[in-house]
Amino acid sequence: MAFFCNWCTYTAADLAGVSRMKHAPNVRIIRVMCSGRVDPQFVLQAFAKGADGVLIGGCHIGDCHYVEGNYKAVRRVRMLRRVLQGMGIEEDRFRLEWISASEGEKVKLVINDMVEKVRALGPLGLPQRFQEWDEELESLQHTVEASPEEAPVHVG
Amino acid sequence: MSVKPKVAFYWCASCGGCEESVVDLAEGILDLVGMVDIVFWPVAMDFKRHDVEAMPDGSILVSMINGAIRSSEQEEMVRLLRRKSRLVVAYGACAQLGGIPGLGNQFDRDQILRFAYEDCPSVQNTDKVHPQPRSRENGRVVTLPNLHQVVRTLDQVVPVDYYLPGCPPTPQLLNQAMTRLLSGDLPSRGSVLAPDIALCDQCSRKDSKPVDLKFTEFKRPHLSRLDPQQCFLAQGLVCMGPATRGGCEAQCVQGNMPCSGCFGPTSRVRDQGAKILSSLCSNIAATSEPDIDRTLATIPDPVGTFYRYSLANSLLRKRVGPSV
Amino acid sequence: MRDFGSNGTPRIGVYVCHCGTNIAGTVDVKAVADYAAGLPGVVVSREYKYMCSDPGQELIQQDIRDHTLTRVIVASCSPLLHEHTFRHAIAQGGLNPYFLQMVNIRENVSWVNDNPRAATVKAKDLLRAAVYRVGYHKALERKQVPINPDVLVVGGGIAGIHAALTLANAGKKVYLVEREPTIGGHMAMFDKTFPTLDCAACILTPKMSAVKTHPNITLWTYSEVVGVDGFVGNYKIKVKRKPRYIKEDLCVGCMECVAACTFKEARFPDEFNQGLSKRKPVYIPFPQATPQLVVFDPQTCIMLKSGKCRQSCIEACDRKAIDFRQTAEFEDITVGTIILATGFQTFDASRLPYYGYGIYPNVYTALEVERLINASGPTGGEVVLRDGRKPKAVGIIHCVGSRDEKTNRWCSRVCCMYSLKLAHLVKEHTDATIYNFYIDMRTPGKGYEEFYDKLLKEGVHFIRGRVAEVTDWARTPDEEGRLLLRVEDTLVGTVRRIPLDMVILAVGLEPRADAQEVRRLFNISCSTEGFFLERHPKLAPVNTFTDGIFIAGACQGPRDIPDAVAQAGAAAAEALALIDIGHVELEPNTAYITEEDCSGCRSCIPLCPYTAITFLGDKGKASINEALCKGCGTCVAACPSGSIRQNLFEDEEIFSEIDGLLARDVAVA
Amino acid sequence: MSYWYYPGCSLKSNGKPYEESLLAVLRALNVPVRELDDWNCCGATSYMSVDEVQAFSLAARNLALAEQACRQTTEKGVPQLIAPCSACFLVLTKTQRYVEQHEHLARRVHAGLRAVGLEYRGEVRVRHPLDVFINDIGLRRIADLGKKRLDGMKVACYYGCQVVRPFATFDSAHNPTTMDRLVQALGAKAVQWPLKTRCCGGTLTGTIRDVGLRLSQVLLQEAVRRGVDAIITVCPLCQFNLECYQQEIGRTFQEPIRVPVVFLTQLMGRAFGIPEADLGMGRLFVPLEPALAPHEGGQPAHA
Repeated sequence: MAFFCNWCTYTAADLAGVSRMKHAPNVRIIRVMCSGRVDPQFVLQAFAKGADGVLIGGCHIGDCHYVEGNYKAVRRVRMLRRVLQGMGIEEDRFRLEWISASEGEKVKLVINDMVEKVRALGPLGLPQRFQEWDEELESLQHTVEASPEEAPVHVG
Repeated sequence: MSVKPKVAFYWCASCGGCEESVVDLAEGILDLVGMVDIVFWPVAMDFKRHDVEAMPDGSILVSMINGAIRSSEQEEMVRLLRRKSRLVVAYGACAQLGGIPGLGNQFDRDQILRFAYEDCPSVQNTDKVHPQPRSRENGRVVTLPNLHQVVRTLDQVVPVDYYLPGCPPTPQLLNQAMTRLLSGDLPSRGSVLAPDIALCDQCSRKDSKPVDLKFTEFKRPHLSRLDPQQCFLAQGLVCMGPATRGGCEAQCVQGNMPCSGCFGPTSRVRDQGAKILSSLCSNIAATSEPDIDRTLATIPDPVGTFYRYSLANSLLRKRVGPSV
Repeated sequence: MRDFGSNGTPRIGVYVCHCGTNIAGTVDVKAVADYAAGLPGVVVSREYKYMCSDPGQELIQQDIRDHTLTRVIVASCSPLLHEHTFRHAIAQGGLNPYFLQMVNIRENVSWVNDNPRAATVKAKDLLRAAVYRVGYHKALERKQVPINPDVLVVGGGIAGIHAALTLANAGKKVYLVEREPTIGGHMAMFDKTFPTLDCAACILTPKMSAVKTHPNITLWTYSEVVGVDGFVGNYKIKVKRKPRYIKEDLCVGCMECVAACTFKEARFPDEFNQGLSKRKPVYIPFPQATPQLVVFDPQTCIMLKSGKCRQSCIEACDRKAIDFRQTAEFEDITVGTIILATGFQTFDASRLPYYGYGIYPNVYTALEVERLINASGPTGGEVVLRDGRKPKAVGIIHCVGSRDEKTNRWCSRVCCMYSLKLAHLVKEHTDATIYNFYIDMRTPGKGYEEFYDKLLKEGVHFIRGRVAEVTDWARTPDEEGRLLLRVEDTLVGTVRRIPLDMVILAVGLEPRADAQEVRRLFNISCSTEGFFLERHPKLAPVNTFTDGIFIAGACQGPRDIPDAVAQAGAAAAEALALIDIGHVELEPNTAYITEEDCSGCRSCIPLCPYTAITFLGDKGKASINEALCKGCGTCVAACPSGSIRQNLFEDEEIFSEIDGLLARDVAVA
Repeated sequence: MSYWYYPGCSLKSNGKPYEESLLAVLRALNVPVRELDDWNCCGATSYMSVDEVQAFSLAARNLALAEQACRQTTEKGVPQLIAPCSACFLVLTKTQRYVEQHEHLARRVHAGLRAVGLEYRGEVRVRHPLDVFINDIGLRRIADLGKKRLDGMKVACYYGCQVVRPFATFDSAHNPTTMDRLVQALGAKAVQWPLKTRCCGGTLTGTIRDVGLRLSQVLLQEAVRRGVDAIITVCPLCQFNLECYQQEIGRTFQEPIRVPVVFLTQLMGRAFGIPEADLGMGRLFVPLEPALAPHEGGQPAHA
């Protein structure tokens, strides 16, 4: 899952396309106007919904179409990395890259590199994990809600 | 038989403060008792589980359940109450968000048990005995509830009609909520029964917050001399107020402590921690990565700070794999 | 988990474009369209050869009527290319244009994937995300901003001159800002222009004086733009006017002061003549310089350097125009649109020591030879070596600093043609034997190939091969004192060693050294090599990614005079189009605050670089001025209580896009 | 800052005057150097063409030794390893580049070093004496010590192929000038000539003799044409080819040629007033002194 800013990285991804630079097919790009629009909630949502890695692409520092949106992005990203680390999500799964409109080649390199690193880590698969975690609820759901009389009696 | 509406109170993984808060109604509790029949309240009254089981399904008007769900027993009881009640209210931060018990989701169950029964400095357990869900004692089988792998909010286990936020909810909110529920003037299902606006709106220090805040470091309350008038963020402390629903009458702030977020996010936010992170970090003064990291290092425990109450309810819910 | 719900039940039409074989060659478009038909809310799903064609657009409009569609998804190329087209199309069909969502299955899918299966899966994922998203789209209106009719043109070379005159002739007020003391740029240095060999000065100077006298043009030479603020329609510009140390309104360019200067002899390298002649500290760059005003060079004028000079110039000036106390002045202007025509610089040939520039005096750059040939140049039009001899054999090395991994990779486009021109002119002036050493001859232009042909017939030698070195390594007595050029003649298949008297380096064109600073100043982009980046290489060649700022001439890439002029005309027309409509429609992607939600925490206020967010003290709430908001969404992401929202990029829209992209359903098989 | 010195085989054999003069010059400039303990052959170009991995490992051993030696001292900073021979300099520099850029190679080299209890971390900087003279010591100190003693002398600075190519780390690959600037600082005139980096014949002199001799002759002839008193070089093989074969070149091309070919450090030592014997001058086939004498106005050689 990638969030690319409209002016630099999304344009660079278009350029990569126009230049027919093949890259790994695993990336799904969402366009936002600026890397500053990327709410940390989006990154978490992406992981929670099954993304194995999240990439944010913005203009180089000093080149932001909106003057300094990318500064805000990098500040959030630095902290979000620590939160993700605290939640057991490996560093290579989350990345911020500055890619200017002319760097189609870099889009390809970054995507391929990241896909390779994430592949080495294996799938994160949070939705499946949520499902596994919640399996512990299923037996009781059955017993309590269907037939209360037969429910096991606990001591203590 | 009374024709007064029936009400139940129950506690799960919580500290008991929510129960206290009912008593905090003071004389008001008499009015409450006058209006309703409390049919189940283990902490205060002698009802047994089989009394509840004996009630017809849906016969309780409202069950006020506090605490997070961490064990099979809690799960079983809330499922039972759900079946017997027309309305279920998640009472307090733990039931709504997971609360402080929810921080247990930073660890695996086995890690927690090992710490609690072996590694904790105040524990003496040379045989490393752990409680077992099933054991034999004097020829009889003794069972204990299962501790779940994951700490859950109430609504991750059973459908919840309303949420009464807070650690604990204020008497005022409880009063208002009871009045509304009893009057039949029901808000839309799933509502949080508190104002849908962040705490700053009602904070007494609101006017002292500047419009050009830039953080160069974050101070910690126990290491700082706190100005009793000025906005905590302006003093460089992490205050969760901007990302936390109001309705608590800013009691912590009045006690000269910054908000730690117990009322949870507004309805427009899915992940309270991510949002306060985004807001605070955006306003850091530093521009280079090393400088940014230096500023951020002054928050030593970001998960515990930003998700003090809402980790179980966060988008990621629980740490993946054991912590190191 | 709270349920964020869906926005009613939309009736969605999905259109998957083949784009000929561009998409359909890799993506199984039928499978994608069939898949979409099964997604919730989709009532019609089609694939079509070219969605952007008229029939394609009519197809959508027909379906809007027949199926009462409320949302439209077009899966085709990048939204940067055709979002406008399809918004317009559905608006024609009676829907609000913002009920459209585009899915980029060309640049993001078919063009970057070889594997049809993976590409088809990816296309389905992207499409599903759009289906999830589009239900949340709201009806929006475009906002109009008035356009200030005045235009700023930066750079007074042929491109800037032409753009300025075009606009001024259309009745618009133009500010032309030029860094050098005169306009004219590189073209003013040339003697003749290819392929017609008409005299550069003869065609340029009338335009230069027209600029000077045009009532609609304010010409500021020796000036630089130092501040740019605002946005399309309303740019606030600060121009620094460097001190010339003369009062411009009094000086008539009589040059009495030059004659009277303490320095009796000219002794400083003359920039205009590429250092081949000398000038005094006070000078006019060349006879046709516009404006005809002297300028004092603070680096060499004794008075300006030390304050100790007898100041004979002041006595000589009967108009009392000289003022040594002059300091830089600043002009503040407001314009609606900007044309950048800041030009190029030539490659520094001393970076390639094996060609001997700067080591052997008889190795010249092409620009130096232009001046040698020019009748008003340092030698009065005589092509002679530095020691006064007429060269008998001259070699022109092509692609110096072009088409070379070690220097610049691009072809500079003009060198082949100017080398032919110089070959012709040098031959005409000296009757020398002329060699051209080329990699490939590139003469694609009207009359260009014919000119090449003419040169072949004139007996100029063409040797195909990259020159290895130019030395003074004489091996025989008759080689003594000459330049020895070694080259592999790839057509003959042998290494040749050719003695020459003069070597001309056909230096390539580069971005100006300060292009990056200029780009930042105007908030536009540069391509990898450093030229200003156009919005689209084919369809928006003079637009930039910043609305209201256009580029013309060689600042965008190497080009010759006809192309620079054509581009300048195009840039002027683009500016005129905005001016004549009188307003610009802005993308309605602004952020807004719902007042009842805002707690007044003020976290957002310092985040806005455009000061669009203010704190309303009486209400205790923040408020966004939509006219100032540019729609970056930074405040939206940062609002801790989710009370700031952004049109076109609402939280729900992005969340649903994420959910849609990652949803794994049975249909993806 | 102190330096580790990696002599390589040449400086201990036919390049001996280079070693003698280099060490003498550094002593005169108060620059401490220590010879690397237990160094081994760099492998030169020949081993590279036999087995690359082994050749790189062999070279990397010297780099690892330098890093280890530096760690064993109390000095802080990056280890500096002076490699005066062109082949050594190139091989060591190339090894660093390749190990840095090619992971599979790095793995094998590191494994090899580990087997003998060594570790190469990529910290050491390989330095050429020209680089050290210009960038660390500085022209001013050299000029001060030299006192323009070479005034009037005209030399051709000959760099050879390996010092600046393919890795132009401290000088231009096409028109190097460090040696020119050094001799000029000492008062000599360095002629501008285009053959500074042209091939001297290298090992061809021993294999395809005609070609090798021809390449050397071209260089000697052009230097002489430009009226130089001496050719100055920093490469043991270049010096050997250009000096030792002069008689044979004269015979082969029927054009006698005789011009001193000396190491830069010999000339520097001469300018610093270091006794001839300490500079290995006696080992030259074509002595430098006659070329110098006319410019020194009868000054005694050992001032």
